[in-house]
Amino acid sequence: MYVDNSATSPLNPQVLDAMIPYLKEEYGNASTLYFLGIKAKRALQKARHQVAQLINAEDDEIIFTSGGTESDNTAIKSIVLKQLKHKTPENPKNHIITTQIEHPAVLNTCKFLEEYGYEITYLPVDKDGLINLKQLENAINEQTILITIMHSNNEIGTIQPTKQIGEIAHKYNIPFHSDAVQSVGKIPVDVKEQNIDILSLSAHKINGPKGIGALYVKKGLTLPPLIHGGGQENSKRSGTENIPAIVGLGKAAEIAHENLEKTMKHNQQIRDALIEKITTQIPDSYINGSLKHRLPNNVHIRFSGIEGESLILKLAQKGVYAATGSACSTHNLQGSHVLAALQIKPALSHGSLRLSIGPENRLEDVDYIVDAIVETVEYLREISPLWDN
Amino acid sequence: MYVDNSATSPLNPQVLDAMIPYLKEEYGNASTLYFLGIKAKRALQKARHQVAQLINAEDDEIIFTSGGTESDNTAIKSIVLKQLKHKTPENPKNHIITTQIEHPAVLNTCKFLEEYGYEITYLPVDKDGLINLKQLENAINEQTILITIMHSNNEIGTIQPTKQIGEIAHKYNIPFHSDAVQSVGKIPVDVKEQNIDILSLSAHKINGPKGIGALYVKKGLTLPPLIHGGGQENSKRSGTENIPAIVGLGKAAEIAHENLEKTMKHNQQIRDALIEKITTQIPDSYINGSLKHRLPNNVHIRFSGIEGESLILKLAQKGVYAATGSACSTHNLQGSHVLAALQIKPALSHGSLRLSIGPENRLEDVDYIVDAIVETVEYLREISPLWDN
Amino acid sequence: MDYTQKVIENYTNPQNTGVIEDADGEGTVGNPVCGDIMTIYIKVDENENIEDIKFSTFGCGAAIATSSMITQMAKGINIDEAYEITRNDVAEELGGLPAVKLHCSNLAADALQKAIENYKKERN
Ligand SMILES: Cc1ncc(COP(=O)(O)O)c(C=O)c1O
Ligand SMILES: Cc1ncc(COP(=O)(O)O)c(C=O)c1O
Ligand code: FES
Ligand code: FES
Repeated sequence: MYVDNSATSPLNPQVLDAMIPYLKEEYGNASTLYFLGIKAKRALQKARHQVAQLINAEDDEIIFTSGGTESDNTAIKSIVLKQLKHKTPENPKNHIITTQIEHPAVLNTCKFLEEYGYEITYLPVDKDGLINLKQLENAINEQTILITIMHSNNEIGTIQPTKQIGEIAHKYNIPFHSDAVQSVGKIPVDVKEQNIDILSLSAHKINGPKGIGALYVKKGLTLPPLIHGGGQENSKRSGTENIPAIVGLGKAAEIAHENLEKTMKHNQQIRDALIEKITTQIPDSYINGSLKHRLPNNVHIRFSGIEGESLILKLAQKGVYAATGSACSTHNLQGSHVLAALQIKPALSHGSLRLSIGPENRLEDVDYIVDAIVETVEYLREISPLWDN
Repeated sequence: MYVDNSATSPLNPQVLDAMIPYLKEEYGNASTLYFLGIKAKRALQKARHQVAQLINAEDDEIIFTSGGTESDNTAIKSIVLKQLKHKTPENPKNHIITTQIEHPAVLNTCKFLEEYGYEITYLPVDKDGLINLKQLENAINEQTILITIMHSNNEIGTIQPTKQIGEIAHKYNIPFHSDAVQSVGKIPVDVKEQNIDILSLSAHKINGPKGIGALYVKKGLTLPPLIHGGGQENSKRSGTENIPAIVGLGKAAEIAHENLEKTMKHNQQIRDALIEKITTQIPDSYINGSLKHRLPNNVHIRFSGIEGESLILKLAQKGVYAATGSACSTHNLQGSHVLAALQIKPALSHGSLRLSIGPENRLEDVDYIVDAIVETVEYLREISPLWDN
Repeated sequence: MDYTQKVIENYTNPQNTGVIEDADGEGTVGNPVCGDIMTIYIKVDENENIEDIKFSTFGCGAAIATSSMITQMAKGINIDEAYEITRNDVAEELGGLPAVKLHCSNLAADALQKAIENYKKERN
């Protein structure tokens, strides 16, 4: 039972079917003149439209990238490069506002910029994981060139008030970038209504292929590219177009768009059942992050007295595949920066479990999953010096 | 008959077979703890080894990227970022040496840097398309931070003397980057013997998948990443690993490595037959670029009195798929910068044709291709005002 | 490197878990970075051999595996010999540990040494 869909999600067989012709006979380079190239170009256009529809953008506002990470990097670094040309000693144009709970793709890009003299405001969040709009507005100054705040969080699933964030940004004429990698296909994402100027998304989180994503850039906002070359993507992102993957992203976007209502209901039913059963059956278990402003497919629970990795490994033995915090955090041993921002002590945050639901999960599986978790937590607490049996 | 393998090449069915499990059941994120993640990590290691073998590198000198363009951008921009920290008013560390005939991925990255105060030396080439080593050495100054010279040219197939270039670079302690996208799998590429510090390659030019490539960075040379995030690729290139494509690149590299001798012979036979027959059957036809220092799979011919696009489209009608100049140059209407560097007049360079051979081409097909070209050139010359029939 | 088969066996099915209520020695170590904590309990016979040993651990797979491994290595041997067991010995016995875990969760040898020191102090 795979409940780690926020880390990556299985490719929808319909999506693979759509890709296969482009992996086989339709191998043309979209830049070439003859029919293979023309077919590739048409496939590209169709996919661009499918992605645009999903977030209520225009087709030519979509740039294909190699994934969410590249999209986030492009958004931030392109703004920086653009402003470099306008900077003066009096106006260094070197301030960016973000939050403490961003994905590493945003956070580490910001940290990198700090090494080169940029000032970053990392907004704190409240115990629910939400930023404070007053604090955001207060953080803005004359040198602020970008506000980058994620649409929803990849660990605890908290949804930020993008509409209001965008309003504040626009009051001060600052572009607003939102990393919507976890939101797209899970909740309504509408760049117009939610006042988003730049948005990142990634295919492999919505049952599309890995290695492909998109960046939405609002018409009128021209940004220098992060990757220069042959002039593909209207010179906004060069490199031979990855047609099979682009077709896959398009198809995944189309499916996600068509099924959004259904998906939300499906996910929420399972989520609520999991939360209800786990918290009632396991003493000293607590939900991390807002219950109200939360992705319908995210369950994030901490259990006192135990540690996350051993929990995950034991659960995997029982056939339940889940995550501790973010998929990325296994690269480093520090506790989750998101839970730290929620003021949860390291010893407690380490006992956290993320279940992220996908279309393949079924309501009938909830009891099996809950039983596996209950047994495992009980076992680990038995051998834990921090738990009073 | 597809003779446009330098633009992009069909996926080898064996490569697709190797990828399919990772497009289906093995969808794990390499960062996760349970078995799906472990399998992904193993696949990653294997592919890294396969790629390293192809260019005589160590496994941990290989960084996976989204393609040749990203590899080129990373090589150049990372050196720039690294040197930014060492720059002083007296030592701006702002000089890069390249050639006039690079791929746009290198050329446009350099032009972009010029906007930000970088000085670029674009070395000329002789009528064969080769740089002059004396000129290279003379161009080096105290501020030179990088020499980036392609291994072989994507239009005319000319192979540069990388070994000697590397010797000169190292004499002055300057890193040497080489864009080997067209060389890898076609001729021996050996980073150690050829004195290369940083090298770009791309899968879709060697019958691997699109959207994946690699950057070789010599051990000991640490470069800041172009794309920051979750710390994948040993923190040198973040982003969820594109396992299916990486597996595909690995397999394509393995096949290319095993068959190199055979491939070279196969390509050269076809190339030489094409050149011989075309130049003897068509008056006023000339080979562009060195015959001696040339990729075995490249034929590049110009015909006076005709224009390339009409040639390509007519040939396509006869089932012969070829290119005029570089695949990328169809994005802009300017004549080829490579042929311009060879001092070929625009009117002449426009009548150029590139045939690039792949494993699917057969010696028996040469006559069909030649006949199609002869007929087409004759027809176009008949209706050309520039040709005296 | 990934977890070895030996590591996996030891966290899947750890040996000697639990508490010895009337222990002769007890040692607890913790790592401040992420809060791993492990306690080792020993029971020592008249020849100063370790006749029983148990552990409780709050920590990752590696933390549990190293705890389990050291209890097996120390059981039945003399306390002076047991005192000489190093973190490296434990890691080696497990067929190696991932680099990031080597210095972090490999605390069992320290906990055992503390337990032995505690035993000696109590006895004096
Ligand atoms: C919120 C968020 N942003 C960015 C990313 C990075 O996307 P990708 O894996 O496509 O590079 C992820 C997933 O890892 C994510 O969850
Ligand atoms: C010499 C050379 N460098 C770089 C590239 C770019 O590689 P990619 O298409 O993988 O981005 C190409 C091909 O287009 C090339 O021929
Ligand atoms: S629990 Fe953190 S390293 Fe073991
Ligand atoms: S001690 Fe826990 S991370 Fe190392």
